Amino acid sequence: MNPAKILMGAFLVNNIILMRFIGLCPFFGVSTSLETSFGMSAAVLFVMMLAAWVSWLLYHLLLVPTGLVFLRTAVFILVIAGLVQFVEMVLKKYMRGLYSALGIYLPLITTNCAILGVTFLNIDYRFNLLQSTLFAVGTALGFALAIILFAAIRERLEDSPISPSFKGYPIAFVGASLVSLAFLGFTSLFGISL
Amino acid sequence: MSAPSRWKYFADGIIKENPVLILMIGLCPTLATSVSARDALGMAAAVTFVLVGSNVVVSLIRKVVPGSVRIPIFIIIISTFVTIIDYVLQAYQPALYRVLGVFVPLIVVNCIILGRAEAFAYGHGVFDSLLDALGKSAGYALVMLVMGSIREIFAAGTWFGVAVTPAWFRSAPVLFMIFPPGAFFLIGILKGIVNRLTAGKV
Amino acid sequence: MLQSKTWIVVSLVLTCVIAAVALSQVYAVTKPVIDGQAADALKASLSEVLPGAADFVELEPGVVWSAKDAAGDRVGIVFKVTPRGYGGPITVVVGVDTTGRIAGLGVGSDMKETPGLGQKAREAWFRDQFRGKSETEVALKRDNGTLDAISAATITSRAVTNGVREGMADYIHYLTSK
Amino acid sequence: MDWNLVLISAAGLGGLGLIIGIVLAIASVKLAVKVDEREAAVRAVLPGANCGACGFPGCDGYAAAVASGSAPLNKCSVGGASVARSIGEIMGQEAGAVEPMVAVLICRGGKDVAPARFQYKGAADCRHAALLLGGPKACVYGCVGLGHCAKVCPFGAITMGRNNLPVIDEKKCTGCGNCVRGCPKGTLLLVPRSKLVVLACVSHDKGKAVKDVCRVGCTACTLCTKVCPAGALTMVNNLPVMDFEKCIDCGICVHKCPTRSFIDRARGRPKAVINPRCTGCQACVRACPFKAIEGEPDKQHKVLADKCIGCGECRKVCPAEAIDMVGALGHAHPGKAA
Repeated sequence: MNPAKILMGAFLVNNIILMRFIGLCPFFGVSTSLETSFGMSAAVLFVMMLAAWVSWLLYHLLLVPTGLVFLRTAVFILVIAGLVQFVEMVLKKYMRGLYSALGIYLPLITTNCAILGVTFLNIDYRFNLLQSTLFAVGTALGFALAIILFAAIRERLEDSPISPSFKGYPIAFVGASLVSLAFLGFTSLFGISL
Repeated sequence: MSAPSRWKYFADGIIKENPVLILMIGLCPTLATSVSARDALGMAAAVTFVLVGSNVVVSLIRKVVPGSVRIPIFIIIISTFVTIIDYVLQAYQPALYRVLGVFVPLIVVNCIILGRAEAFAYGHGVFDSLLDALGKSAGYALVMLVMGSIREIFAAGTWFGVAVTPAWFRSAPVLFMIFPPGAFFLIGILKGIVNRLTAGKV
Repeated sequence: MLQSKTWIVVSLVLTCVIAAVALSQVYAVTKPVIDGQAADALKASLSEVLPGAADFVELEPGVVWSAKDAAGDRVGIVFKVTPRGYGGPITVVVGVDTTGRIAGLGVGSDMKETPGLGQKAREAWFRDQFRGKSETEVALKRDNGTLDAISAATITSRAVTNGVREGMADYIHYLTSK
Repeated sequence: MDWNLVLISAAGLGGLGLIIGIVLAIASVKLAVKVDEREAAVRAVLPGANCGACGFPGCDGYAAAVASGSAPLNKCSVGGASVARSIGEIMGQEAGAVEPMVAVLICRGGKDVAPARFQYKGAADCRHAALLLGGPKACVYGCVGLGHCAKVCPFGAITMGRNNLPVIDEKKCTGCGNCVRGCPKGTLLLVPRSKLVVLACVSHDKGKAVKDVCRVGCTACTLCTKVCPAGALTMVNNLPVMDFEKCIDCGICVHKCPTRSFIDRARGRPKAVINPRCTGCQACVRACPFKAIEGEPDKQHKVLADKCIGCGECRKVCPAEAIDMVGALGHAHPGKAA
């Protein structure tokens, strides 16, 4: 698989939120405003790359040689949780500015299915380290595209006349359905089939 | 703790505090694996196993767990149960495992389980936590059954594999329901109906 | 005691160890079953496309197997090809009898073709068309052959058909060799 | 029971747990940063699922927002009612100390008195309408009336009235200020609950320009600044600005204003009554801005109830303390002058 296809595949064709349904909790929770969506996307990009590297190295250097493949779920999530907590502390201590913009989203990342989802997909697709990184970046950009696009729609939805029982989540879901429909159009773009 | 209020822990989970439609957590597996009623129930069973297991264990050790590191410990407990169900499914239900795919290991980050472990099991007794887990799982299974059935009937015209619709309907299936947009649309409508029904009460 | 630094680390490690022990046991129990599962599945898919075949000898790992029936004499060969369909690679398993004609065709369920369209390649009517065809006859009607394509899923139909034909061209020589 | 698998896996995961435990333990000591204890208290109550369903980035984000007072207390859906109650207790005490504010609409230009100049068919929200040439209303300063404040009010205290003006239920209003921040025209104002008299106009035009677009708009005639006994009103950019410290809530400006642009939030005002101690010195007759007292000199005087507005000016000047303020319906301190 050439690198561009991996990146585009994860970014558009198989968008992690709209096509694979991974990462929906924060997607609906945080996308109420554009500003929080940007912060969340930056945090996801940052942690997803870190998680992809760490999980790839752990899997191929520790788990496979020792035959402990069955521990991958426990190891990955433990490492991601530890990683996030550590990164949060470092940011809070040394990079105050970055922390105020990015840091508050970090705890949200540990329970984000997208991060763990990427680590598992990297294993399933048998990517090497470079491909894993590209896939992580592509997915994070896809996450960002979906959540920012959706935040703009949701802000507009706030003001449009909707019947009370459909305000909030229901209309958001229907909105997401339409955005997902649009993304469906990207299927097998450039022959990508991730 | 008198019996009726304990029963409430169980009953709440199904309607009043239904994890998916009221608390709006645990959406990823709900939309992804409710492609057919059988797969949806398969996923619900997996989530039930993990939720019940983790709630019970968490409430068992809650007095011993140090506060600052409780999240990693809960995560390890949950991932243990998830790996167990992951390998059990792979061994004894390969067809179902292939459909659920990556969503079985993803149960570990499912907001319902960690949410209930933190919000409930960490502060309640074993029996109450068990009731709460069963209640939430029942609620989750209910939503999965409804979603799975609707999507299967529309897309394949069958219910649990049994043809329930006339032949002409099956020849022109509503494939929209199988694709991701259909899932979003369906849960949006369901949430709208739930809002409508609970408008007065909640 | 509860919040002391040592207990924090010890409790984490203890949980990990207990989890690890539990998981290793589950793994030990289920591993053989899973491997068995995979082997059975493969054997089933191979024998499905070549009736009468009892066991298989792998000629090229994961690609070509030569099949013998219970009595031990050759029944034909089975090969696997993964042509690129509309949504992605499709695994197609083809059984060829000793006369060089197709004895059966299996299409993997893990393909990413569009449900209701490309997925129809797995339906019996499409697969049975290939039965009894020799390499040259394996072509769609529109490519001046004899096989009907799946309506509105030409890419998938053509992918499977061409895949089978190229497979036969590549692996037919195994029929005559050892 | 194949022992080496058990040992390896125990060592592997256990080792990893050990490393992470140690790293985090050291890091939590070395990188410790002080956190506002109220935020920590709220954070401890929150379930910590960090699912983001409350719209805030995780529980820490929400706890920080609640502690800084910029978030409603019931947003945690995972925790449900019990968590909301305990947050209320933690935050409850602090909120009491501050002078409770209430939001007041400072524009009386409903569609009956302030006509529109074009029909607006776009998204039903004031912020959108305001972008279009300042909104459909003839008076570009006034309230657009499309209910943005009603939408953003987390406590449901605002409902849209008959003539397109928001009606604020002062019992439900907690003074959080969402509506004031949200209103594109600034026609909502946070006022201390104890203050009764508020100018209800935001138009910076003068005279005829105001009259053409709104029958109850302030035409900047400056009469109120002259009649105000406490000198609390000063004209700034064609609008009388009230200094809440000086204002004694007497209500004179409300009744003197030719276009009735002031609103009086008191549910009822007292009336002056002259008791027999009156010596007829007529000091009160001269002091009363509304000529509501009559009587011959050196004789018992009488207050004309319909003219008296209960401002208390007469009571201040009466040498014989012959005047009482009576009948304040449901209002704590009638005519502070009394």
